[in-house]
Amino acid sequence: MNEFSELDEMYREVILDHYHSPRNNKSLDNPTKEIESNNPFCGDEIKLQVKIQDGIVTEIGLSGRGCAISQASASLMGEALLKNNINDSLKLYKDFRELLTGNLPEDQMDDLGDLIALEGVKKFPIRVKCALLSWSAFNDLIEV
Amino acid sequence: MNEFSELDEMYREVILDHYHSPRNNKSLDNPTKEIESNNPFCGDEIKLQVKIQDGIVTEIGLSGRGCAISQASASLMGEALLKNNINDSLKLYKDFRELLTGNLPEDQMDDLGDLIALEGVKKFPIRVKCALLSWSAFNDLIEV
Amino acid sequence: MNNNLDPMNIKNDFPIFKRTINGYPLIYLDNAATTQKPQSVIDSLSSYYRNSNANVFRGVHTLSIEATDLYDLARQKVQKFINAKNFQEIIYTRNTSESINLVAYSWALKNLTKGDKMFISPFEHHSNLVPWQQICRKVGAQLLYIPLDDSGAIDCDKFSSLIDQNTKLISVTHMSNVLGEISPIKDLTELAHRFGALIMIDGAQSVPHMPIDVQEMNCDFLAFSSHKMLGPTGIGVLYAKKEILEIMDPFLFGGDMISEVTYEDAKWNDLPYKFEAGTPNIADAIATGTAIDYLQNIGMEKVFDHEINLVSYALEKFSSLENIDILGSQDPSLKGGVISFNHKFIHPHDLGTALDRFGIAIRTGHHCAMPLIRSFGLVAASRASFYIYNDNEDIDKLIDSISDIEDYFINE
Amino acid sequence: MNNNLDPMNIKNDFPIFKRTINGYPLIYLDNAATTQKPQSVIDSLSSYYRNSNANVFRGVHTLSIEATDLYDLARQKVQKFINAKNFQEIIYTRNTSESINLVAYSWALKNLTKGDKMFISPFEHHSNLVPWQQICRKVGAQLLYIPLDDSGAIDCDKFSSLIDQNTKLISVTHMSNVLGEISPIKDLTELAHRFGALIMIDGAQSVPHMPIDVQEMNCDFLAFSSHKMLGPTGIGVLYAKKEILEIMDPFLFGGDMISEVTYEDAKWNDLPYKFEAGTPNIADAIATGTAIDYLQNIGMEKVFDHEINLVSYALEKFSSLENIDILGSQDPSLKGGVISFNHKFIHPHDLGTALDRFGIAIRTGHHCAMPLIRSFGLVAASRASFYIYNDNEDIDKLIDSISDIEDYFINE
Ligand SMILES: Cc1ncc(COP(=O)(O)O)c(C=O)c1O
Ligand SMILES: Cc1ncc(COP(=O)(O)O)c(C=O)c1O
Repeated sequence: MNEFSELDEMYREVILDHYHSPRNNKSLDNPTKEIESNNPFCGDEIKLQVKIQDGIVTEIGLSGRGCAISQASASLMGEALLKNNINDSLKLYKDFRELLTGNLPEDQMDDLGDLIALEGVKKFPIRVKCALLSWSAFNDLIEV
Repeated sequence: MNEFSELDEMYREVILDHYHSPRNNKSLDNPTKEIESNNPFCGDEIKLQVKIQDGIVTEIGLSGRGCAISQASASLMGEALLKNNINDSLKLYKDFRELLTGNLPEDQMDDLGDLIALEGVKKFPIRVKCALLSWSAFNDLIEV
Repeated sequence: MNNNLDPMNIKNDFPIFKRTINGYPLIYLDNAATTQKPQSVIDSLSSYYRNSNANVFRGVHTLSIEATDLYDLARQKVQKFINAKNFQEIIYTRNTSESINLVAYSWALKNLTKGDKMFISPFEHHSNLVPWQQICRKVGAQLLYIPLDDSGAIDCDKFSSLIDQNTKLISVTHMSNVLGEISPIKDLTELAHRFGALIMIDGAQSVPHMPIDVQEMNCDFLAFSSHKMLGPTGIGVLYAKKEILEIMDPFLFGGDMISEVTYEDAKWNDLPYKFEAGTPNIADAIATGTAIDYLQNIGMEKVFDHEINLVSYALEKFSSLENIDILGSQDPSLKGGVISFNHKFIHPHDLGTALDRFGIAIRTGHHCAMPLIRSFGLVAASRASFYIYNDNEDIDKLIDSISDIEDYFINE
Repeated sequence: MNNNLDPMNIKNDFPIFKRTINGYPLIYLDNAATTQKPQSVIDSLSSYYRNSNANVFRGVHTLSIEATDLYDLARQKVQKFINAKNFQEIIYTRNTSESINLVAYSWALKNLTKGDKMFISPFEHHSNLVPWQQICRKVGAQLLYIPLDDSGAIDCDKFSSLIDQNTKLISVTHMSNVLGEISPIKDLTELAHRFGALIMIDGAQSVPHMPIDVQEMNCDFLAFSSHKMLGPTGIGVLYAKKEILEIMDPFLFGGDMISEVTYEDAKWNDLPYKFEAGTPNIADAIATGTAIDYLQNIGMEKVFDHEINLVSYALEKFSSLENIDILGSQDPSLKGGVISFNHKFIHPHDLGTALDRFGIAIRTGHHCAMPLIRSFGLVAASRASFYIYNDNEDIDKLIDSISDIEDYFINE
């Protein structure tokens, strides 16, 4: 049905896949840092744990509940953070946020990798918060 | 001008006459009862003093300031009260109020005498309060 | 047939149903949040501003007199609609929330003291919960919850053993905006009065949907919002018994609520004006009268019956969807036209977004009743709520669309 | 000519001027009470209810998203109109009166204590007087009046010897709704801040009539009403500096002003929502934005200049009537478009009723400023107040009609 073609822009296959099979869905025993974050208005919840060594995220634990967008975005984020330099990831967050709320130039989109799957959320501004919940939790985790 | 013909229904000659030359416009030295009343919203003020002997109003003192309707109505009331039995006057008040706010039957109108001059106020409901200010002061004076 | 209302005809009176959403005709099932407006209500607003707009009270010019007359007439319509004894018992506010706050500030702050108790139900909208948390904390009173029975309904028996002479106020929703369940107002009112307590009814979800007679109910306060009953946003009502209003202090201070002011002091105006400070929401008050005309023209019994029919039909239809849990009672005789539900696998926001693609508007989230939603182990739920222009076909489309969306989200 | 606004053209935008009053074209000179509405504002209301009506926030369906966007956009327009730094500094209320009460309850009740002082001017509307009488009495603070000079204007010199470190708040009208006189806001603000006091401006009569820049004014609070600036009834604004709003407690409690609620406690929502409980007056907020569009399209400098021209012309014309006393200053450079006057022999109510026969709407009475009217030895006065659709011809007709009425009342 063609209603779904519009929906498809938001709920791409990769998103539904991450929603149904979230990656790094586990709890870490001795995380370097951890944070819980939620959006009380829609009830999305996310728990993020990281092990960090020499500025690199070496292990990640994610759990939560909420809509497909918030949970898939968290799972995609986990993959992007893992084995990466924290500063690079913060830069990635900025670009990702720009993608959804501003106007990220075409040539910077490539760097986003799989995260680009969430681009369709932009068409549903009310859902942008869902996509950013885990990322802003990560940002808080690092900054605080 | 014909605007004034409508106004004439309210401001009849007798009313303007009473407004410009209020009757019983004086202060009594030893009134049996006296009352001051005002309508704070429009600023009409009235002071009513009476001497009463054997249920008859023998002397009356009136003063006040306000619009033509409130002051003329007070003056007309003074004339109606003077030398009259209080109970008859209370009945007159009821009829007069009915004239302005309800539907006084034709055949009872005759009893109102000069007061009928105020009938036109009925067409200006917002001004009915002005015409009744002195009368309800009289009513309070007697009842209390 | 003649005895039922005809939603198709009614829909024609509501211009919004001429628009499409994503190419689909609008199916509006978010009536507990706010209702749509008939053309007559919209016309009432334009007509007021085109013909009679002026500030009310004390004006001697024609427009001001007309505006004042229209404004007073509207209040009489409200009075008759809920069968209040006196014109003076109808206070205009912005909405149900402000009506409740008015009672909290003007009555409760003065009449509740340390050691007193007040009760609310576990079903309350935040508007009938948060003000009481604040007031009780401020005066040192206890805010307690009316107990529920095993089925999750208000348990008057248990409650009668909790209420006592220290109970000063009960404030309870007439109909839950989440579960649709109707509270046993009669029993609660009797209980309250037996112990000398007052009772406030949150009528936000009942006044728009059923016949209301405050004299028969014998409640002390009743709050409701015009926007939930075909009227405009920005205007609500507080009904209260005259003898209570008379001893209450004013809430907001300013123009129109005074009778006399000096540089040092002020005297209050008569009821109902004592509680209405500043230029009132004249146009929306008048349009509320027009909304009431529309509802009374249908008849509130018919409105209520229609919604009961819809909810019965919807409950039956929903039972065909195996992944759906209905929140609260499934007995249509206990409910008004509100159904909240949860899909085992699809988050309410995803469901809401997807239904919107089909032109179907439902509400998703906590419905301003977070603690209640949490008590079901949820953080969000979906809600379909009905009104006079909804029909069985709307429900069919809702159910069919949910099935399609299931296929999309679950099987793909 | 190109630089002036054209009242005849403007009148065409206001449908009410098509009607007649007692057979005469309406001459509306009661703008300080409320203004008329252009077609665009009326259309904005109908269009909202016809096309986008829904409850705002958190809704995922199209209508709710549209309504929320329109509602937010309107707040941005208000923000820009008064040049507030932040979106969060614009709080919607019902009217100026409620805005002032909000500050009284949420700021003053907490920050004024026994022995503190606050000042207002002797020109205040009851709405900027009665709340302070109540609050000061409640907390034991002194309510004092800013002194006047011999000409009857605010005397900042004298005032500077009265204000001291115990002064916590000044609340003063920007423009008197009776005299039209404009207060020396700049000096008062500097004085207030020098002594660590906050200053609230009652902008009910200034925001609709002149360019306003709250950052330049540097006031702490500013209150105004939409209905006095072409907008609908039922909506007003409180501007306040963000850092002050942040430490203020909420005023009304309920839906939308919370971020999280449990059965025991609640957390407040972000600004500006923390101060807006319950379903907001969505339609009227949006229409306020349309009213602002209309005014900005003209330009507020032009609006102000136009009114100064009118008031100069009117003062000159009035001087031909020997039985008329003008209240307050007759210097048009000190005034906005408001003239109150008293006829030596004709009571304001008689004059108002008679002028209405000619289709001329003025206001008569105490103008919600009883103590001020009394300070002139009066209990009532007449007032003509102007706006963008008034022109010199309106004033000519007013003056001519007063002459005719004089003949009627005095010579007959
Ligand atoms: C100076 C002033 N302050 C306050 C108000 C009160 O405004 P509102 O009635 O809209 O609350 C008015 C309006 O009459 C006014 O002129
Ligand atoms: C039961 C109940 N109470 C109170 C309210 C608050 O109404 P309003 O937002 O109009 O103040 C609502 C509306 O959401 C409600 O459903």
